Amino acid sequence: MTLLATTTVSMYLAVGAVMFVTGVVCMATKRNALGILMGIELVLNGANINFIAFGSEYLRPDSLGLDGQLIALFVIVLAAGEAAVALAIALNFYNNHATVDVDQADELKG
Amino acid sequence: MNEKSIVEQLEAQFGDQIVAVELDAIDQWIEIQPASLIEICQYLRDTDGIQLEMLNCITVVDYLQTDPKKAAKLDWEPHLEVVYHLSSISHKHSLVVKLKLDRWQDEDQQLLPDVPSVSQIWSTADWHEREVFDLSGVNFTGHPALKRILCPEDWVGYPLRKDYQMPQEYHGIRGR
Amino acid sequence: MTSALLANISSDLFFIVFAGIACVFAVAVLLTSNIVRMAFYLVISLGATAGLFFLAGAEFVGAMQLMIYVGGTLVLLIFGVMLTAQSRFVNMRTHPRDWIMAIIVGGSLLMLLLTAAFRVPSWHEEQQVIAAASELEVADSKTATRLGLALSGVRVDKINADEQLKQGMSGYLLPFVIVSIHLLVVLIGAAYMARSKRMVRRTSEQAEDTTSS
Amino acid sequence: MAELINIRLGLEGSAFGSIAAAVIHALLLLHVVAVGALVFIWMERKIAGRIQDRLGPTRVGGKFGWLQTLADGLKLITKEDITPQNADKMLFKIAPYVSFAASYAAFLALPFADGWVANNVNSAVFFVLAVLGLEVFGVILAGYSSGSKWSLFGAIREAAQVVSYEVPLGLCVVVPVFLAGTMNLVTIGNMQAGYFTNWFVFHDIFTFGTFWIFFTCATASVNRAPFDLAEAESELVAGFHTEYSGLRWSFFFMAEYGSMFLVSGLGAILFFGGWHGPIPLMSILGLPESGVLGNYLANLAGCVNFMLKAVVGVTVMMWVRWTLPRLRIDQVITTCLKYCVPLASVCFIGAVGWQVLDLPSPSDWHLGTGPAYKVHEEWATHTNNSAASGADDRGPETTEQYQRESDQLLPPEPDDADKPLTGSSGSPRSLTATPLGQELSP
Amino acid sequence: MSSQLDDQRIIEFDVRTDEMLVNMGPQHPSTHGVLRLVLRTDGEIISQVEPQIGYLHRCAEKIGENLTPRQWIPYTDRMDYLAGMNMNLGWALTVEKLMEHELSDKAKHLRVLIAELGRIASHLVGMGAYGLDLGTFSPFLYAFREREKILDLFEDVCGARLTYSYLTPGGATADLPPGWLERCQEFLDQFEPVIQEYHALLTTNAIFIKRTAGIGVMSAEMAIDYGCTGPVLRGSGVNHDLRFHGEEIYTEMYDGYIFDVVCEKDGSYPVDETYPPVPEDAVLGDCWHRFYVRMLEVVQSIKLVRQAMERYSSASGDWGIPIKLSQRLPAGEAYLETEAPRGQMGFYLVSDGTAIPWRVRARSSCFCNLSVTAPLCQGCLLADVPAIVGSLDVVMGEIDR
Repeated sequence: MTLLATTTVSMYLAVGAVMFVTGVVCMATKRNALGILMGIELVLNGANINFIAFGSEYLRPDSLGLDGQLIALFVIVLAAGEAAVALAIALNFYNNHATVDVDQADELKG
Repeated sequence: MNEKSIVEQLEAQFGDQIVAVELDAIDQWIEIQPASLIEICQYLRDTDGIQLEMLNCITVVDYLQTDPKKAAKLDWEPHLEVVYHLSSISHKHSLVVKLKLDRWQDEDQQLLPDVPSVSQIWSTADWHEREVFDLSGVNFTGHPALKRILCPEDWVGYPLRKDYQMPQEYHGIRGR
Repeated sequence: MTSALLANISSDLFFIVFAGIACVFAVAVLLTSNIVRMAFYLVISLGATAGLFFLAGAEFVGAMQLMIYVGGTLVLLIFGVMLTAQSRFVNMRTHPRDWIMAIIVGGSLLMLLLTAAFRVPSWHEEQQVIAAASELEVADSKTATRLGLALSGVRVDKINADEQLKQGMSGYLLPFVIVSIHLLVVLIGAAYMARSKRMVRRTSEQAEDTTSS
Repeated sequence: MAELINIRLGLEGSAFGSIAAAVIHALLLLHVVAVGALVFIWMERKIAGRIQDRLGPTRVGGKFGWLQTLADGLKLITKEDITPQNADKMLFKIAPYVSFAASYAAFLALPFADGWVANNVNSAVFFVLAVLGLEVFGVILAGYSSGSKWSLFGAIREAAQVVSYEVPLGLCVVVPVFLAGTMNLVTIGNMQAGYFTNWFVFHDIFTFGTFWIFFTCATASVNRAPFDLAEAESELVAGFHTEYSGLRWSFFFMAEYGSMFLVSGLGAILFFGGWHGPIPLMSILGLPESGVLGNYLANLAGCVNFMLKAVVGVTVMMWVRWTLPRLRIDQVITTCLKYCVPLASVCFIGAVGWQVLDLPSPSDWHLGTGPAYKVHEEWATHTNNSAASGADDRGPETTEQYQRESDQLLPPEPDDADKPLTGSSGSPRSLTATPLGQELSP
Repeated sequence: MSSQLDDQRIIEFDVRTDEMLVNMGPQHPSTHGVLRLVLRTDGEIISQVEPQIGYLHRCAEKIGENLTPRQWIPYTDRMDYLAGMNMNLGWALTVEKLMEHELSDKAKHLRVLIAELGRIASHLVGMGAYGLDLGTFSPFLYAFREREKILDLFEDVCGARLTYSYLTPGGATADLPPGWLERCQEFLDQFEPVIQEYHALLTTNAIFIKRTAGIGVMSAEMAIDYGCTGPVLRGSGVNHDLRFHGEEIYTEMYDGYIFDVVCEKDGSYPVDETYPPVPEDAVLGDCWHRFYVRMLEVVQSIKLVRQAMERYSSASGDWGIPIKLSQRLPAGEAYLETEAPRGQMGFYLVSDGTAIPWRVRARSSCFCNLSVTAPLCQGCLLADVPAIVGSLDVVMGEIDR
């Protein structure tokens, strides 16, 4: 039997938008390097939700198909790498400056 | 090498530093000047044939007769005796070294008598001297960290002195 | 039809729950100033996102999200938080002016995105989709293998009976390989960077550097 | 299970039925976790007692002290729930439930018999591992929020240990997944139907080795002795739950025993044929095809079978715990990175090689007849034809439908059509070889 | 991260970590009794350890200045409360040394018999508790199973299971009850094979070796310098055992007994091949060797007990009548060390000719053995601290006195 999908792509997009914006604001406001890192994660997830929504067969008959999920996969994997590097940078910064407050990271020498 | 010959060797080495020698006691002991303690101990530990590598024990005996009637018939003045029991692992012999001290440098302001610390010669002396300082009240000069070890840091008095009075109360705990 | 409505209601219910959790805790991440709680809220938010993925039929991606993101990345993150969490960093307040700026920019961006989201009719009109229980399972059960094949270069969803393998062979083999190598490089680099080679005097109170190699 | 009830009530397919099924499943699983914890704690006491020539509990509840855990539970409930002064109150209170929820949620995708699973997730293996990995959050939060140095030590150890042990664990799990060509636990279980020669652990030497690595890493990832560094009572007073008391404390233990059962069950399905006994007794009796009730009975027997295997796994964990000393943190990490990871990789490559070269394995003897084995073969055929189409993961009940679909997607490869097919060797070959070959020769 | 670093003061560090000050004890599962260790840790690495003792101080020496020697015997019980018999023996011999009191052969053999049983009982606790420190619980109970049997024997002898006050100046408070020797014989026959169990559970266990071999290595010079004695000293390969090299009044008890000093003499232990070999990554003077020495001393003690039993039953004379409760002591002083299970327990007795000693001093073996903790734990891992302290096998009752 077929039925109406009352949860539409737009709803997913809305959720994605909220997470994305939250992430952006997080990146803008947090002073803790790790807080900014979390903001980035939020942004990436907001984007992922959109990919999944467009790729889902439940929401639209003419869906993106697999590409949505595949790109989401790549995003997740790359986000893992990004997190590792960012964390390394943060810790290195902490080693050199004994702080994680990015407002104090105003010098270029390590 | 038995104790007798050790003592002879010592007397030859440091003549007048050796105050008294007792060879027919149960444990032969010698009494030396506190000033020369370090060099004698160094000598006892390092000389071939003597090599008293191990410091077994440091004891302080408080010679004070609190009962005046008995004190009257005693032939000795009140004093402290610091007793070092040394033994040799390699030669399996032992020796007792004693020092005589006044009970106080200054009775009124409770200034403890000084003895040079042997903790540089035998590391084990570190804790032993701390315990002696804690319980018998002898100040070991040159000790790395001379503080109470068995009693609490803020304890008053030296329990193994003969004239020690248990405090009335300690942090609200009744003493007597 | 009633049962269909019920099914809709139940699935919508779950969507609302997950979406709500995701959004609320995302905002909580933004609002709290305690770094550890931030991490905790982030965990919950991402977990709910995984739930959304499941609802959208991308259960492999959902599991991936749980495993790599929540299980791996965030543990790393919390590890970093613990390593750097001293009292003076745990709570770092934000300047009010930053807040104002961020709210303005963020609010406008949100408006923009939401209007965009609800602009295209085919995105928010309710449409006939295959949603019978059995077929749902079908759709479910396809994804993992299809993804696997796509990553190894075969796009089964683009193959038609008549002209098979002509088009739709735009598999993701190359990106897959590139990404895996990229990951390797990244991890080695990260391990190297985080390890700053210094000597520290153990016995000293505060670790101060003596030599750098 | 719930499906059966729905069929009885004529509710299958309807939303109400699905909701009712969901509720029933949730309750059943909750019982599995909670009652399981009760039994396991009692078991642990008895086993520890016997290993140490004690009797263990003997009084409570009459014989064998089988109510001991209940008594402890009552005691724990009546205990005061203390929250330390300088703890992060909110996180401190919530941490045990995070732990428990994670280990409970992982049961969602764990089948107890053919089709007896709360949610037949297609990538169940992956899901279980992922959710199990979330348990560490409760521990980390508990350790951090307690505001005690011992707890912090425990939490950091736990984080380091779990993150590093997920790598070899994943590698080990991939091997049977690769043999089966699917991540659906029900399918993997059914592929090992028939005699024990079809179990993946006996498939070849590498899978045999893989199982032991899997068991080691599983023990470490649920941090049981000798890997129980997070709560090493002789070093860190009680590790991450030093500051906990009463009910919250007991939730950590429910989570621990729940995940012990989970990893043992996972091992049983992946390597030891899940609900299929060493001898397909039920199929020999012909129960499964003798109507719904017979099928139900067969499944019930399978469920008992599975439970037994899982419990044996848990028992071995307890045995190990009460026998071995504890490793040191650096030794634990070394064991993971220097031994488990390389060995697991070798086993994986070896198993792949064995598969691709199609070397002999006991599962080629086609031991065991009866419906279970038929299922097996149907499986082989349709996975083989439709693996390239990707439509390979589904229960036998919908086979022919996919036959259709896969036929229109890809013509069955001639070389595979007449080859004697076994589920374990068929699907991966077509998965790896065929489509790639076609792609590279346009 | 290796637990042994070339330069203990210098480490390479990955992340700037602040040093933590952690209190291990006095209430901690693995600090035997009420020992308190103040650890300064850098992550898992210990940068400094400071033992704090005195939580069990009972002024035993001061009390000794107000009691006659026999009255003080119960206080010796409470020093090393795991080897009360050996404490009694040490004090009794010191008093006899001062009084130049001669013992009959029978009394001497009785003392050897009891003292060596006490040594076995004490080493069993040391062994079991060490397993506990390394995180395995079962060997502890296996050890106590056997210890209980020894305590039963002691109970038959003196009525007490922990604080015996059995060996007193002049001999012992009572003779062995009838049938006791047979029961002791039974115990030994049953106990000897059990030792292999302990070797299987601990000595040869791979994880146990990983945890103990090469940890807390103490050179012979260091051990002597810090006044370590007993198994700790012999674990560093020093051939020194007062039962051989002690003073005459003590060694004469062991005249004609056949047994070995357990320590590594030119690279090998004096044991038959039924005992496990030394693992290759064990370094002389590490935790494993200290543990192993204890295990082998148990075997030697069994030999001694067997010999003592037949000598006792064939010996002439009485079992040693205790001195009078208020016996006048000759003026003078005597210092005697005996080989207690945990090391050389020394007593120093100064008398002014009355019945009550002028000064009593107890030289505790664990006191010196514990003082080596700080240098040993420098730069080891957190998990090694219980391993090292446990391998020293200290009893706080004796340290704090």
